[in-house]
Formats: sequence, structure tokens, C-alpha cells
Amino acid sequence: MDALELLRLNLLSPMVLAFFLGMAARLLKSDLAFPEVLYTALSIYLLFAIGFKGGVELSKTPFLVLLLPALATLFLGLLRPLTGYFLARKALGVSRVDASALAAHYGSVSAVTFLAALTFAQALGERPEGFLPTLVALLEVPGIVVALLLGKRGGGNLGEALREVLTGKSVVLLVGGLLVGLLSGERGMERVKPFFVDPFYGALTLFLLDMGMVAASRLSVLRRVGFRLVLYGTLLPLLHGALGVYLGHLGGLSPGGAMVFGAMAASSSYIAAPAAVRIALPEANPSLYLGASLAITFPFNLVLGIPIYHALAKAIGG
Amino acid sequence: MDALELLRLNLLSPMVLAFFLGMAARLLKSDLAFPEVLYTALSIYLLFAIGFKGGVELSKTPFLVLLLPALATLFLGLLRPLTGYFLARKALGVSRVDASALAAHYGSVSAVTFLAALTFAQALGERPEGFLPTLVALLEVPGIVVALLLGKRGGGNLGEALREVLTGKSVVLLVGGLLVGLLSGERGMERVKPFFVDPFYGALTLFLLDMGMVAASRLSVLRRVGFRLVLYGTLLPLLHGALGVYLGHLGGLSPGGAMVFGAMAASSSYIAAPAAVRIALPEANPSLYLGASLAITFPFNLVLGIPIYHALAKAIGG
Amino acid sequence: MDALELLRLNLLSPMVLAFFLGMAARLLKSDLAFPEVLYTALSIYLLFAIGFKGGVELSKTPFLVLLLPALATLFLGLLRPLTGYFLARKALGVSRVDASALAAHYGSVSAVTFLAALTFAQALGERPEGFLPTLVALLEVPGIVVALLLGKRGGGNLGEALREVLTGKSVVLLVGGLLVGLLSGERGMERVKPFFVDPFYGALTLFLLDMGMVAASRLSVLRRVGFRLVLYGTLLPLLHGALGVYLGHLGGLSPGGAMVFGAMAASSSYIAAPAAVRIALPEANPSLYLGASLAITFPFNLVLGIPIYHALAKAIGG
Amino acid sequence: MNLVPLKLVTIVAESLLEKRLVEEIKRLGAKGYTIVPARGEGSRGVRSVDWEGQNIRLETIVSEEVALKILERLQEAYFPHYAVIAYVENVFVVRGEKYV
Amino acid sequence: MNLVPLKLVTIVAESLLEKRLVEEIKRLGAKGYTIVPARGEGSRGVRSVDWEGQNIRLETIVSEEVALKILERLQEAYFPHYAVIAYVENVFVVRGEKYV
Amino acid sequence: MNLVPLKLVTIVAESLLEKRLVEEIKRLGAKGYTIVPARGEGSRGVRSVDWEGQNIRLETIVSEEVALKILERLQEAYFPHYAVIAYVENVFVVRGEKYV
Ligand SMILES: Nc1ncnc2c1ncn2[C@@H]1O[C@H](COP(=O)(O)O)[C@@H](O)[C@H]1O
Ligand SMILES: Nc1ncnc2c1ncn2[C@@H]1O[C@H](COP(=O)(O)O)[C@@H](O)[C@H]1O
Ligand SMILES: Nc1ncnc2c1ncn2[C@@H]1O[C@H](COP(=O)(O)O)[C@@H](O)[C@H]1O
Ligand code: NA
Ligand code: NA
Ligand code: NA
Repeated sequence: MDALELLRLNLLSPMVLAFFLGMAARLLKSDLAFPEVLYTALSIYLLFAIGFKGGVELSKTPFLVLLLPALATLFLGLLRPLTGYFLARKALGVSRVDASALAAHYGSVSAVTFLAALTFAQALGERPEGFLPTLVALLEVPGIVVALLLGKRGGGNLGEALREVLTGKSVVLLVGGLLVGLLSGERGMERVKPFFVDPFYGALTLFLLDMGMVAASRLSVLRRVGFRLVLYGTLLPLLHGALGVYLGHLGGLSPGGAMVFGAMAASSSYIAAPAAVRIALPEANPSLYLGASLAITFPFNLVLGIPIYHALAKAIGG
Repeated sequence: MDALELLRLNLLSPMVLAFFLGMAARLLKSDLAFPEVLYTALSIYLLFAIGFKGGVELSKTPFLVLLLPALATLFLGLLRPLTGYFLARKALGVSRVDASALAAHYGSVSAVTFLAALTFAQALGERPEGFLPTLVALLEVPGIVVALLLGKRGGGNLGEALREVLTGKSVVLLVGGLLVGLLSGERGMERVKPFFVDPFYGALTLFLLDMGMVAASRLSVLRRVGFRLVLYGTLLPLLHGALGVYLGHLGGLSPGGAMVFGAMAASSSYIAAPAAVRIALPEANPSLYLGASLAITFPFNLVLGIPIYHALAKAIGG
Repeated sequence: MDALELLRLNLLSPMVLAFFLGMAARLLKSDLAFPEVLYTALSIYLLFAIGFKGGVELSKTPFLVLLLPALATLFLGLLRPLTGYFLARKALGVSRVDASALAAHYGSVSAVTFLAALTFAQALGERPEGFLPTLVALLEVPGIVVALLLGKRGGGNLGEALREVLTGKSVVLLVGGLLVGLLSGERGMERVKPFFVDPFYGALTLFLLDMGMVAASRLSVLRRVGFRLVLYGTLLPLLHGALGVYLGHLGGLSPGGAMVFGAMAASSSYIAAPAAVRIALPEANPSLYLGASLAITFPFNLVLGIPIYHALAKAIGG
Repeated sequence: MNLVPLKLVTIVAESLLEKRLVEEIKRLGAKGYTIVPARGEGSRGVRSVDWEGQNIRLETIVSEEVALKILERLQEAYFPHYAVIAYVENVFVVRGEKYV
Repeated sequence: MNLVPLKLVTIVAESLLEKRLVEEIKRLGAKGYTIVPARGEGSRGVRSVDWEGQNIRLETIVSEEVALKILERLQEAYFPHYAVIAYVENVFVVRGEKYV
Repeated sequence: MNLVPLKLVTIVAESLLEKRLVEEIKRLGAKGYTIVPARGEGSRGVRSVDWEGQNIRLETIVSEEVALKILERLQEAYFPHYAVIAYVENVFVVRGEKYV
């Protein structure tokens, strides 16, 4: 399948289309709005379900298979906030605090980007490793911590922010779901599959409809902050994504797995990181980090990034 | 299957029974209540799912097959508000504004009545055309516009009301879902079927439970406005329904399709129209139009109308 | 299968694990929280679905098969509040009003405990009778009434409280779902199975995650009220559970059915009873009855009770 | 501008009481009320989004006389056993004659 | 403490009006507002969680002059046909200069 | 009627601050509080139901002294960086002694 065909396939998936529909609804000033509770309910469902599926898979994975990818994940968790920070300082010329805020977002991970990549891989008939959700959980936290350390250098609410990240609902649901899946195994899976597995992509589609609305309401930032932020929000994921694909390959992942791993590395957080940054670095400008992460990097990865990481993975490993 | 058997079959479907359960709960003054958010979430789901399914079907429908039914729909969209208006003026003797408000409701369409008819047809083994949801979207808007024009004759907030209808959430979800379905086709359908298709009728059942509660809280209007409104709210749908069945048949629809088309034509709006009327014609009396549409016509169609339109369709086309 | 194996099987089900995850989240002071609306939506779904499934089964059950179990249920409904009351007076030494409040809780029933037992039985390959949900509905009300009578002895708001229980949402949904299932039968079931049956256990898992959080926030009561309440909250269910298993057996239930019947008898209410008690006996101490029912008896039954009732049922009937 | 000075009575109470409180204030002369769901903490501990029921915050604009009657009724019948707080303040109401 | 005496205008209205009311008050000089969803009952009957739309409770802190303009506009354009109630009271606002 | 004049402090703030604000006001002497979820707009733009977190509207009835302490603390630690607004008004509270 050639590049264009891949892109078309990705663009025409219900998920990506729903995202655009959400954007269109907001731009048309439709009164369509998801109640916040629906957003919360869907995200509880999605995060727990990812964790759970990962846990069930993990219960069948020998420890050794997991070792290298886990190390690669930790390495990325430490490296990515640093590249994010220095690129922000050099290329965007923002303050130390704003650079740290951006670093926290590009040091953490987006569960939805991960899912979109996973779906894409599966639609192409790839079989990404089942334990990848474990790595999502592993990648979520360290990047935020490193970035906050960069921002604070020994002051204030770092402890509180760290606790906030570790006990934050996305970590608790991902890791908790993972443990539930790990302990209940295939036997548990049988019972809850029609709820946590079969309807999953449909629920994700609805969620992306909402994400599209949210992203559109952040689009205005692009006009204000300008072109350099767009470059930042696309080149950084490409860099991280390529690194991720490569490390995934080195760590022994299948091409499909390496591609999803790359998408993880390329993604930026918009749930855990904003909350942590708002507490620990209140002086940072939310328009900057939310705009970059949500209105630039997320759609970029969703639409262009994922097929690119796929092509890379194929080129290296397939 | 004879008429009584049809009626019994319809009455004993989980959907219709759930509607009565909702009514009973309200009349018994039970504290059962659906949080508004649940209502909103279910309606987002139902509207998007109808649109999506329709879109996928549409992607397999040759344009020519659609042409005649679409023209018939537009014709009904223009005619129905006029019959609704004049019957209200003559038979009910209400003011111009109240007549326009009623016309807007009977000129638009009820997605839930449509769904109930579809379900009923499928339960009888009919195979209504897959593109019918497209027609629902087409029928929703023009009737409201015509009715508001009747009510305003050149004043006030008509533009705002029109924009409100066109970008209203029901149109955006229906048409948006349709586009998503159209573009992602069977391949998209495969992924999200266990969310948007399989559990659909169950979700509709829950929704009708809520609708029953809402309708019951409108029942009191019957006592106040009296018998003539009941006649209005049953004869008008019968007229529109018969016309719809006939036009559907002329337009080349199967008997099952003509019956569902008739039910669409017979239905009255209670989501898009009330919002538009409240903005454009605030002087109109909400008890009148909500009572007629929700407490009379909706249950009438649900219980009696649908089997009647079915019998008509069989008589004409089967 | 020996006792330990049973316990392990029960502990490692996704439902029980999710309950513990909820507790852990609260004890770790995670910001994970279910919006109240999600709780309400899940409980509407679960209650209606239990009732519906029960109704469909009932439509296939000859009346005579039901007679003895129904009588046994009524008997338990009258007896259990009395044992609950006297044990509270003698062993806990609480006031008449507090004893009545406890009696109302242990005289009514927990739909979730019932479901957990049912799931457990099915996971073991048992085939509990399909009409058991009917008995849940039957057991819910009388115990509360008897207990309130004990508490009031001729004063105040008893009528209001009784009406509140009978038209309370749990009774309306259970009984209403039952009627809908009974009337629409297998034919209705076919249409809504992918919504009300297949995803049921997954929804229950999510619900138990929330229950775990609620129960954990009630744990502090244990420290305050001390050891005697723990004894009350475990011995009373054991007594009621053993009685239930025995009566179920006498009433002609299969071993699986007798075990579920025992779990029903052993369970204590935390939806219908608290609401009724708060209205009719406002002087009663909520910490006492909520703590006992929710933080002691519910987890006890979930974790230890259910395997014990199973062992009992096997010993007597298997 | 036709602004009438009236009393705004605010009651925060456990949501279970909603139906009864609404009946009481109407019986005592209130012509309307507005309710928002709330959570809170007071002498009876945290009352949050848990299923045991959150709070409601009920507001009603009434004459001074009705305000006093409402507060008295609350003090007598609700304060002893339920989680309730109530206060009153002065407001100026558009078309205030509607509400007395 | 730098506390500025200002007017707090509270409007309870059917939620359908939200967009328009927000535009109106901003046009008349309000620098901000806070909205909570509400339900209620008044001369037009119960307005509750039913889908026909509940109420909103909108608060805005403004100068006396803006307060009067807002109330007048409401009286003229909204009271006749919509479910609306509005009242004003005195509050003391931290950093109040921001809001005038 | 036993009505005690007290201060009602209302704080509208981004919901992320809830836990911290509750701790602060309790530390400064508040005996209770009531919170409702809200949305709004101010100098920092619209804060609505989007997932980035809406606002909360927190009310607490306190003595004048505690009221001032709370407002000072807000001005010092929260106004510079967070979306916060706070105001105080006079209310008359049933059984007001409970709240001081
Ligand atoms: N000082 C206070 N300020 C504001 N709200 C309060 C205060 N005290 C209590 N409340 C509210 O009133 C409810 C009942 O209070 P209590 O009966 O003291 O537990 C609490 O859950 C709060 O929502
Ligand atoms: N006396 C009142 N006190 C508090 N809120 C009121 C009062 N009267 C009306 N309301 C609110 O204003 C809305 C519209 O009132 P109305 O136009 O009188 O139906 C109602 O739904 C209530 O939420
Ligand atoms: N003038 C005002 N009146 C009422 N609420 C306001 C006002 N200004 C700001 N707010 C509320 O306070 C929040 C934070 O305001 P700000 O820090 O100015 O963005 C807003 O989101 C509004 O909910
Ligand atoms: Na109290
Ligand atoms: Na009005
Ligand atoms: Na601020």
C-alpha cells in the first residue's frame, strides 16, 4: 500500500472523520455540545478499557519480552522533556517556565493518539504487541516530573504536583485497569468483552467528536502565537516519533508495534500534563501549551503522523 | 398478519412498553428521573448512529434511486407546514403565531418516530431502504423555515432562528453522521458496528422510557386545551402519513420503505422545532405546541399510527 | 473445586477487583471520581436490565414453580428486619430508632450483591433459575416497611416513607423492567440483547469501581463504631444467608439458585433503605447504617459471603 | 426602573428534602424558587457527589413576612435532624410585585 | 484589603436564552459573568431537567450604571415573553476595579 | 427568629483549585462551605464545560474577621496566576452561632 493510500485510509476512518465533524460543528457555531459528564464518562471508560486489555495481554507475556521495550520507554520519558524544553527555549524563545510547561506536555503521552495508532495498525492487519498499554502507563509520568523539575529548580509545589500526577485519574485508571486485567486474565476478559472490547472503537469515535470541538475552540491560538509554534508542534513529534519507531524496533517490537510505539513517543499529553502544570507552574501561559498540544500536535499526529510512523516502521523493520 | 396482531406486536415491543413505563412512573409520582445529561448523551448517540448507518447505506445507493424519494421529501417539507397552519387556524381557531408554531412542529420530523417505524418494519421482516435516514435529515429543516415565515411575515429574528435550525445539534449530528458513514463506508462500519448498530435498539428503549416521563408531564395540557387539540394531533398525522405512504410508493420505495416514509411524514418534531419556535416566535404558547406534538401525536404514532401506515403501505404496494 | 479455589476465583473476577481498585483510588486520595450522573445512569441501566431479563425468563416459567420461592421470599422479608432489629438492640445496644434503621437495611436487599452472586454462579457453570430477579423485587419492599413500623410505632411520616419505597426508582425500574420483559418476551429480547444483556457484566464492573470509592469513604466509620458493628455486619448476613440457602433449597431451587437466593437474603440495602430511613427516621444516625451496610456487609458478601453461600448450597443440595 | 426591595432566602439542604422543602415554601407563600445542585461540608461532614445524595441550594424571593415564616419552619422542623443551612439577604427585584 | 462596592445582578432565565443574554450584558458593559445550570418554578410553571430546557442562573458583577441598563433591557425585551427573573444586590469585591 | 448577621464570601475560581481553596478557607476559620459547578467568562476568556476544567462557585458563611482573612489570602496567593473572583456580602443566618 503506498503512502497516499495509507493517508486516505487513515483520513476516512470514522474516528478521524468524527474529529473533523467536531471541529466543523464548532466552527459553524453549532449548539452541539457534549456535557462535561459525557466527556468524563467516556474517558473513564476508554482509559480503564485500554488498561484492562493491556493487562489481559500482559498476563500472557513473558517478562523478558517486556524488558527492553520498558527500558526504551523510560529512556524516552527522560529524554523527551529535555528536547521539548530546549527546542522551546531556542526556537520559540519563551521563558523558562513556559518552556517547562511545554516540556511536560511533550514529555508525557496522549492515550487517544496511542489508540488511534493502534486502530490504524489493526485495520492494516498488523498485530501490535498486546502489552503496549503497559508502556503508555509507564511513559505518562516521568516526562511530567522531569519537566516540572526543570521549571521549578527547587521551589514550591513540586511534591503536590507529583502526587497529583501519580494519583491522577488517568494513571489510576490505566494502571488500575491493567492490574484488573492482569489478575483476572482471559477468564475475566470473556465476561466483560462485550462491554470493554467490542464497542470500544465506537466509543472512541464519539470521544473524538468531542475532542474535535475542544481542539477547534483552541484554534484561535494559532493566529496569535504564529507560525513558529506550528513548526514546534509538528517537528517535535516527528523527531520523537522517528526515535520511538527506531527504539521500538531495537527493543524487539514487530513493525506494527514499533509504529504504535513511535506514535506514543510522538504524542503530547492534554489530560495529565495540563492539570499538573496548572498546579505546579501557574505562571505558565495555558494558551501556549494547550494550543500547541491540542490544536497542533494532536490533529497532526492523528492525520499525518500516524501514517508517517507506519511508513517509517515498515522501512526499518518490515 | 391481521390488523390486531400487528397492533399487538407493536404494543408489546420493548420500546413501546418502555414508553408506557415512563408514563406510569410519572403518573405514580415516582422519583425516577433521567438526569438531563443522560437524555443528551442518548440523543447524541441515537442521532449520530442513525446518520452514520444511513451514510454507510447511502455509499452503496446509486444516485438515481435516491432522486425521486428526495423530491417527495422536499415536497412534503413544503406542504406539511401549510396543512398544519391552516388546520390550526380553521379547526383550532388559534392565533396566527400559535398556528405557525404548530406548523413548525408538524412540518418538521421526529427521529424517534422514524426509528420506531424502522424497527417495526424490520421486526416484520421488511427491508426498508437504507438511505431513509438521509431523508429524515432532508425533512427536518424546510418545514420549520416555512412555518416561521408564515409566523413572522417579515419581522424579527427569523435569520437567527434559521441559523439555529441549520446548525442545531440534531441537524449537525444527523448530517454529520451521514457524511462520516458515507466517507468511511463498510470498512468503517465494521469497526464501530458493535457500538453504533448492535446496541442501538436497547439504547432507544431507554430513551423512550425517558420520553414517556416527559410526555406524561405534558398530559395535563389535554385537559386544558381539550378535545379539538386531540383531533388535530391525530388527524393531521393520519393525513400526512397517508400522503407519505402514497408518495413513498410513487417514489419507488418498497412497501416497508413506504411505510417508514409515511411515519416520517406523519411525525411531528419535539427537539428542533421547539427550540427554533421559542427563539423566533416567543409569543406562541409552548403548552399548545409541546402538548400536541409530545403528548398527543408522538404516542399516537408510536402506538396506532405505525401499524396503520404499515397496513396502508401493504394495501397500496404489497 | 475446593473452598480456596472458589475464593480465588471470586476475588479475581473483574467485578471484585474493580471494587478494590475503587477503594484503593479513594485511599490513595486519587482525584478519580465518578460524576453522580454516571452513577445514576449505570444504576438505571442495571436495574432495568435485571428486571427485563427476569421478566423474559418469567414469561417462560410456570406459575407453580414460582409459588414456593415467592412465599419463602415474603417470609424472609418479614423475618429479616426482626432479626436485624433485635440483634442491633441486644448486641450493639443502640437506640430503638437506630435499631429500626439498621433493620430496614438488613430487611431489604442489594441488587448488586444479587448480581455478583449470579455472575459467580454462572462462572461456575451453574444455572440459577431465571425468575430470581422477580424475587429481588419482592424482597426489596416488605423488610423496609416492617422496620419502619418498628421504629415509628404509630407516628409521623410512615405513609410518606412507604409511598417513597414503593414508587422509589429502584422498585419502579426493577418491576417495570420485569413487566416489559414479561410482555415482550423472547421476541423483544432478541432486539435489545446486545444492549441489556451482552455488555451487562462490563457495566457492572464499572459500577463496582464506583461502589468501591463510596465504600472506602465510609470506612472511617469502622474506627469510630468499632468491632461490634463489624461483627453485626458479618454475622447477620451469615445467618440470613444460611437461612436463605436452606429455604431456597426447600422451595425447590437448584443449588445455583439456592446459593443466589442465599446471597439475596444475606445482602443489605444501600439504595432504597437509606432514602426511606432518612425520610421516616431522621433521628437515626446515618454513619451507623450506611457504614454497616456499605463498608462492612457489602464487601463481606462480595468477597467471602458469596463463596460461603455457594459451599453451603453445594453441601445441602448438590 | 421599577425595583422592589424584597428578601432572598437561600437554603442549602440535603437533596432528599427537595420535594418537601418546595411544598413547605409554597404553602408558606413563596411564588417561585430556583434550585441548583450543590455539594458542601458543614457540621455533618462532607456531602459530595456520592450516591447518598448531594445537597441542593434553593433560593426564593419573598416578602419579609414570608421569609420569616420559612426560616421559622426550617428551624423547627428541619434543623434538628437534617443537614440544612439557611440565610436571608436584601435584594432589589425587577417587577417585584409578581413575587409577593 | 481593597474592597470595592459594586452591584451583583442575578438573572434566572430559560437556558435557551443563554447566548443572547450573554451578548446583551457584554454589550451593555459587563466585563464578565458566571453561569450555573438551575431548575425552578414560577408563574410559568415548573422548569426542570426535562429536555425542553432547564434554567440558567447568571451572575454578573457590574457598576450601578451597567446594572440598571441590564435590568432595563431585560424588562423591555425579555420579561414579556420569556421565563425570566432578575434582581440586584450590593457586594464588596476584591480588586473590584477590574470589573467596571 | 434567631438571625445572626454574618458575611457570605463567594469565590468563583477554576475548578482545579477546589481542593486547595477548601483547605485554605478551613484553615482560616470557615466552618463549612457550599460549592456548585459553574462556567463563566472574565479577563482570562471563556471557561466553559470543556475538559480543561470549568469553574466552581464556592460560598462560605463566616465572621467578618475570617472573611477578611480569606479575601487577603486569595488576593495574595491566587489572584496573580489563576482565574479567580471573590466578593463578600451581608447575610442574616438562622442559628448563625454555628458558623463562627
Ligand atoms: N459556613 C457555611 N457556609 C456555607 N455553607 C455551609 C456552611 N455550613 C454548612 N453549609 C452547607 O450546609 C450543608 C449542611 O450543613 P450541616 O448541617 O452543618 O452539615 C453543608 O453540606 C454545606 O453545603
Ligand atoms: N420568587 C422566586 N424566587 C426565586 N426564583 C424564582 C421566583 N420566581 C421565579 N423564579 C425563577 O425564575 C424562573 C422564571 O420564572 P417565571 O417567568 O415566573 O416562570 C423560574 O423557573 C424560577 O427558576
Ligand atoms: N464581572 C464578573 N461577574 C461575574 N463573574 C465574573 C466576572 N468576572 C469574572 N467572573 C468569573 O470569574 C472567573 C475568572 O475570572 P477572570 O480571572 O477574570 O478570568 C470567570 O470565568 C467568571 O466565572
Ligand atoms: Na443541620
Ligand atoms: Na417571566
Ligand atoms: Na483572575
